[in-house]
Amino acid sequence: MTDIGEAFAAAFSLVYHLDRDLGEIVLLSLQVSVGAVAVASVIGLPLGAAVALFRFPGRGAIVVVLNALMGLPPVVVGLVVYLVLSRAGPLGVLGLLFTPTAMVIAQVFLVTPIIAALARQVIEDMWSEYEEQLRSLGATPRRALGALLWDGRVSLLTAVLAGFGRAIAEVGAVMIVGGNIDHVTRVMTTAIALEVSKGDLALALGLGIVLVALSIAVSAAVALLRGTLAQAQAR
Amino acid sequence: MTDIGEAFAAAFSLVYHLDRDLGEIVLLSLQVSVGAVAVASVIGLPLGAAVALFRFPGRGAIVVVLNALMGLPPVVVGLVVYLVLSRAGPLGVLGLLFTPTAMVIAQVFLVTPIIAALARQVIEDMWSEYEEQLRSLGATPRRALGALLWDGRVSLLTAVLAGFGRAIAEVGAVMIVGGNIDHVTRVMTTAIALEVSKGDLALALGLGIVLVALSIAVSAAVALLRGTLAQAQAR
Amino acid sequence: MTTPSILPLELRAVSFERDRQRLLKSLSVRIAEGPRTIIIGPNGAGKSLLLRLCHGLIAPSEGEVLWHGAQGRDPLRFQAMVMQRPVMLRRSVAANIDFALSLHRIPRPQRRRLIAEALERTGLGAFARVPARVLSFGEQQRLALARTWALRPQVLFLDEPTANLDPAATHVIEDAILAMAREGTKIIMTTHDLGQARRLADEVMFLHRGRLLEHAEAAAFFAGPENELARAFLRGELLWWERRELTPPGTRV
Amino acid sequence: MTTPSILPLELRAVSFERDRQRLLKSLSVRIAEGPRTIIIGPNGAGKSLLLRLCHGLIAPSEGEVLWHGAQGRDPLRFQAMVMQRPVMLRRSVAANIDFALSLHRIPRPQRRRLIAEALERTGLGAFARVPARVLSFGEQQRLALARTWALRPQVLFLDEPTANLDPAATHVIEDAILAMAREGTKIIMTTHDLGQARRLADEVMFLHRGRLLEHAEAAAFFAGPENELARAFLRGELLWWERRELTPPGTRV
Amino acid sequence: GADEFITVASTTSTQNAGLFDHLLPLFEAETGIEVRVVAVGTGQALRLARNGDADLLLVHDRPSEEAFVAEGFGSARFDLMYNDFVLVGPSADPAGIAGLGDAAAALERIARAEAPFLSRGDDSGTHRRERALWQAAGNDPGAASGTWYREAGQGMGATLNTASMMEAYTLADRGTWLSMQGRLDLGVLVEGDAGLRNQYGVTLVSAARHPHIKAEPAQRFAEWLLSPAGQAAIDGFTIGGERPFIPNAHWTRDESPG
Ligand SMILES: Nc1ncnc2c1ncn2[C@@H]1O[C@H](COP(=O)(O)OP(=O)(O)OP(=O)(O)O)[C@@H](O)[C@H]1O
Ligand SMILES: Nc1ncnc2c1ncn2[C@@H]1O[C@H](COP(=O)(O)OP(=O)(O)OP(=O)(O)O)[C@@H](O)[C@H]1O
Ligand SMILES: [Mg+2]
Ligand SMILES: [Mg+2]
Repeated sequence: MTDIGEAFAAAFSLVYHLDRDLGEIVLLSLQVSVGAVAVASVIGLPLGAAVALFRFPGRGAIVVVLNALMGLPPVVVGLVVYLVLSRAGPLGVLGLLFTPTAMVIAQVFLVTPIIAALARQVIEDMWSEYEEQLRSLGATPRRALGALLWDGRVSLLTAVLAGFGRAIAEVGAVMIVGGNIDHVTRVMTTAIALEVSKGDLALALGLGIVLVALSIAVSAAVALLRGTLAQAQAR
Repeated sequence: MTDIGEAFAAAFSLVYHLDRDLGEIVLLSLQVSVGAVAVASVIGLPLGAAVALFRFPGRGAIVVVLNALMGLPPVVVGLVVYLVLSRAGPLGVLGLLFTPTAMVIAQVFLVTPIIAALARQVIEDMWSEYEEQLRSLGATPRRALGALLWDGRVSLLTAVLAGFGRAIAEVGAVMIVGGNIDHVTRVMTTAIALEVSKGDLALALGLGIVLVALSIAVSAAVALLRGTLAQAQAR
Repeated sequence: MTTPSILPLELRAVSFERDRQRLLKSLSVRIAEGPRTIIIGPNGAGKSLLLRLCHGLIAPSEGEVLWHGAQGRDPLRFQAMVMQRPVMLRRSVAANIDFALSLHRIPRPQRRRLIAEALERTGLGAFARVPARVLSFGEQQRLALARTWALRPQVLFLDEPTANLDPAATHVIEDAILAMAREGTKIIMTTHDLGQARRLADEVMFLHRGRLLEHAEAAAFFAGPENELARAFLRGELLWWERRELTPPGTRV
Repeated sequence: MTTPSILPLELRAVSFERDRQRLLKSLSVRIAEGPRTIIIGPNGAGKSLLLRLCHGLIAPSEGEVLWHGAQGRDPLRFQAMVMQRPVMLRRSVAANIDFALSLHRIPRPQRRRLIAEALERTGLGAFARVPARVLSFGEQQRLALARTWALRPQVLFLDEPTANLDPAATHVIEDAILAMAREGTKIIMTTHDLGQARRLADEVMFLHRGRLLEHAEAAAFFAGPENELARAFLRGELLWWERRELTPPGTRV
Repeated sequence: GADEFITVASTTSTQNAGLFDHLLPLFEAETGIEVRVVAVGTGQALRLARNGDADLLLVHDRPSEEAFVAEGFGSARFDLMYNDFVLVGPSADPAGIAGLGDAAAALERIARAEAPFLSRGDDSGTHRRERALWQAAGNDPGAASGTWYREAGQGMGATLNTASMMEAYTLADRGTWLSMQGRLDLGVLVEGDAGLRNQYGVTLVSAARHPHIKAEPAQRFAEWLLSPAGQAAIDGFTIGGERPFIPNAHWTRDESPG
């Protein structure tokens, strides 16, 4: 267990000496994951709400698939995005492979189903209470959707955080499409994986501690936002 | 994009010829992930419900940490469990390293916060409706917790599925504590990672398709269970 | 309102079924423009189901709900309803009304006036910026009324709108309902307060176990209904859907 | 019930504050064993808050709520309450009662009898296996009563328990309340039905804007309250907490 | 950073040993060209280059590198440097192979003793060499997979760690071994066999096949690596006083590929 002691020492010295490299990696991790979660929320929240609201043939199957896609394996997503963005692939000309943009794209695929599936559940629970009232007031489906997203904002934030958790923690997809290139696409998780493969477990753990601290900071920021949102009454 | 065509061909031929190796890997994947999710549910659901119900100093901090731990990096969890189970570690004598049990243990750490954090949100939303009624009826906190878990069963199932999604898809932790040893601890995700590093992308994708199909099957099974639970009225 | 009315409303052999139970049984009725229609009947008779069905919130299992005056327009747009348990959005009192108005495409400057007016009429002026969900239930019921009135519907469904109101508020709301009816709004309402039913009804529908047993002029109905069960109901002797001899109220203290 | 009563209940300068608003203002009152206490007052006066405060569901911001007879026992265990909007668990009607009984450690064989009895008394026998949440609101209110009665509390709080009930059901529930009171259950109840208040009250508390303005014998109170606002309230002239001259009911149709 | 950059597909062994951290600043200072290294398994590296996602290939599996050139994906391949593989194992040495000069013979003893042996099992350059050695020993351990012969399916670092935990033998490249030996309960038992030599090569990706390839700066980097300056830089790279890579380019500027 000396490693764990060493790990904390490593973590503290990493943060204490906060070298530019670490700062760069932390920043890129945040940029990629926050970016991916932002895009995934814009897609996933309305998508989940729509599946919750509308009744159409095959809806049950869509719910099943959405729930299943919460378990989309990062490596597989990474591979598919790689094949699309590769020079040999259909979007190769864009030259996005091994860039942060590619990492965001891959993570969007991972995170969107999580946010959508969890949002569906939240909105469906609310819909059973709201449906008749909103329809009676004359809400179109689009307006009903907006009202539900707003009224469910506090609970939906947890869904978004779950998506962020997946994004910030995952390594498989960003490793493949980012390539873990130093100073270009190296993020916390790929840096950790690198140290593990080098066998420097203490440094890997130290980076891990920094990453968890980062997650806690984000989660605390969201808690503040949650407090504000809970109080926000008017639109 | 020929790879994607090849991948489907590979997936079909994998399933069609269903060789013993693939069967073994699929089975182990399911065993490990279902086992981990079962343990994580037994811990996480009451834990999340308890955090939702009780008011105590530091509760806000616990919610923040719980939400943050949804983003626990698999590689880091794998490392910590590895250090604890390694021969030099405190539980080394148990000889659990590189066994499926070790993989279950690592995944329990990953999945429990997800289930607990999502359950907290579900139960907290219900609690605002139920609190006074249950307390008026004379429910002890323990009984209130049980009633909420039962009444929220349908929504909580989505939280459990989110946990399962993380477990079945993750590769970092099981790779480190399991070692991806053929016929012993090789699961779908580690097999996919291996094929990627070999450069056999079609086979990797084929395995990925099989894995997603597996997730869909599990999700469909849960949907059936959900239907049964939704109808279950009495205890 | 100069737009043509969506009325009359006709139910043709309408039934409503859930879990293999017929909750509304082959109702046929024509509800015309003009008279205030009050629906009465014991708990669980199906009054709320009937309102929701007419309003289009639930679909009949059999039969048809026809708005003969709709002329291709969406009838729901000309109706409003105060539910038995109104749902408040997680917003301020004013924002709840604002939301309803915005759904009807009323421009923002106009909305402010309508909101102030509706709040004034229901005595909620002081609560404009309070979260709607912390209101007392009587206040919530008044907010639901305010929210609906601001929409100025052609047809207004009211499901026990004064159940939680204090006597003076009940009085004022009854006055407001009468005023709206005078201005041409069709009132279709349920109540358990027989005094209120007498005060407000032009015509009465008596519902029992999902069946429409009587549909009559108010004066005639209260003078003495044709249906035996309706008579028992008026005398307070229809308990749990069954006729019972009960000690007359007042004799027991 | 041979166990000693937890009464009398005393509120000592109790205030309740939310969002920097004093919703109950320095209430001091002693509620003794015996008389049926009816709390009346306009919407938003704080009646429900007061009941929840006495019942221990919310804690006072200032002052004390004392059960002088509790003698170290948890007073909540000897009370029950029918809320203004009762919450039904997502279970069958029978399971809702069963859950409440199991909380009070009543052994299973006994429970079956108590459930059957409670359902019988509230006319819900046919609904035993129906999901509680699909009941009509009147039926739900009856189920809440059934659930509470089965607990045989020493003190029973009732928050507008008949607001959604039909006339006959109201009658029967009033009878049942009187019967329980005779058997020694302390009744503390709110209502907007002044007729009901007259029928049931031994003593009356008049609440207005969070203040207890009058606490008197029922006969004396209904003969003519001392407080001016209470008088206005009884005459139906207390609107939105303010005195107003209103057209007397009945003159307007 | 410079605005001009090239992408090099390489193996984890070179990256893990820290070679690029030593070389790249020197090259970048000299030319202003940024070198981005994507370190993956040999198979994946070849695959990246084949798809045109890398401008240069730096791996250690000569047969597949030559096949890559022969199929037209690469324009030329050059020897760059070498090190060697070592057979490492627990100090208890249950199969008694310590000090043997012949790797194949050592493997044969391990098989006979059924002593735990951990294979990379990932079709990497190291794994391919290991298989070749088993073949030379006349043994096919694949049938025993899951018993004493275990296939890890992981990179070199992880495999060494695992072997150390399992008290198993394994074949490792010297670079990774040197960078990790301090943390392992393993020792070098067999080394120096000619069959253990590990040749690294640098392969230019064909601009004819992939016109978007940054052929010119990639070629500059390759030339620099092969030039006396680059060779000296490799020579000067040490871990704990030992040289993990020995430069052995025999290239002259006239050989420059077109
Ligand atoms: N949590 C809260 N935050 C802010 N205000 C509140 C809260 N709860 C209640 N109120 C306010 O306190 C006042 C009293 O509420 P209460 O529910 O006790 O009224 P009531 O006398 O029971 O009225 P009703 O006859 O309508 O049931 C109301 O004006 C309500 O808006
Ligand atoms: N979704 C449903 N599934 C099964 N039964 C239902 C459903 N909705 C309503 N019911 C039943 O239909 C009957 C009529 O309900 P409804 O709410 O219309 O009664 P109501 O006449 O409005 O009674 P109240 O006076 O209590 O409001 C009730 O007995 C109720 O239990
Ligand atoms: Mg109703
Ligand atoms: Mg109240």
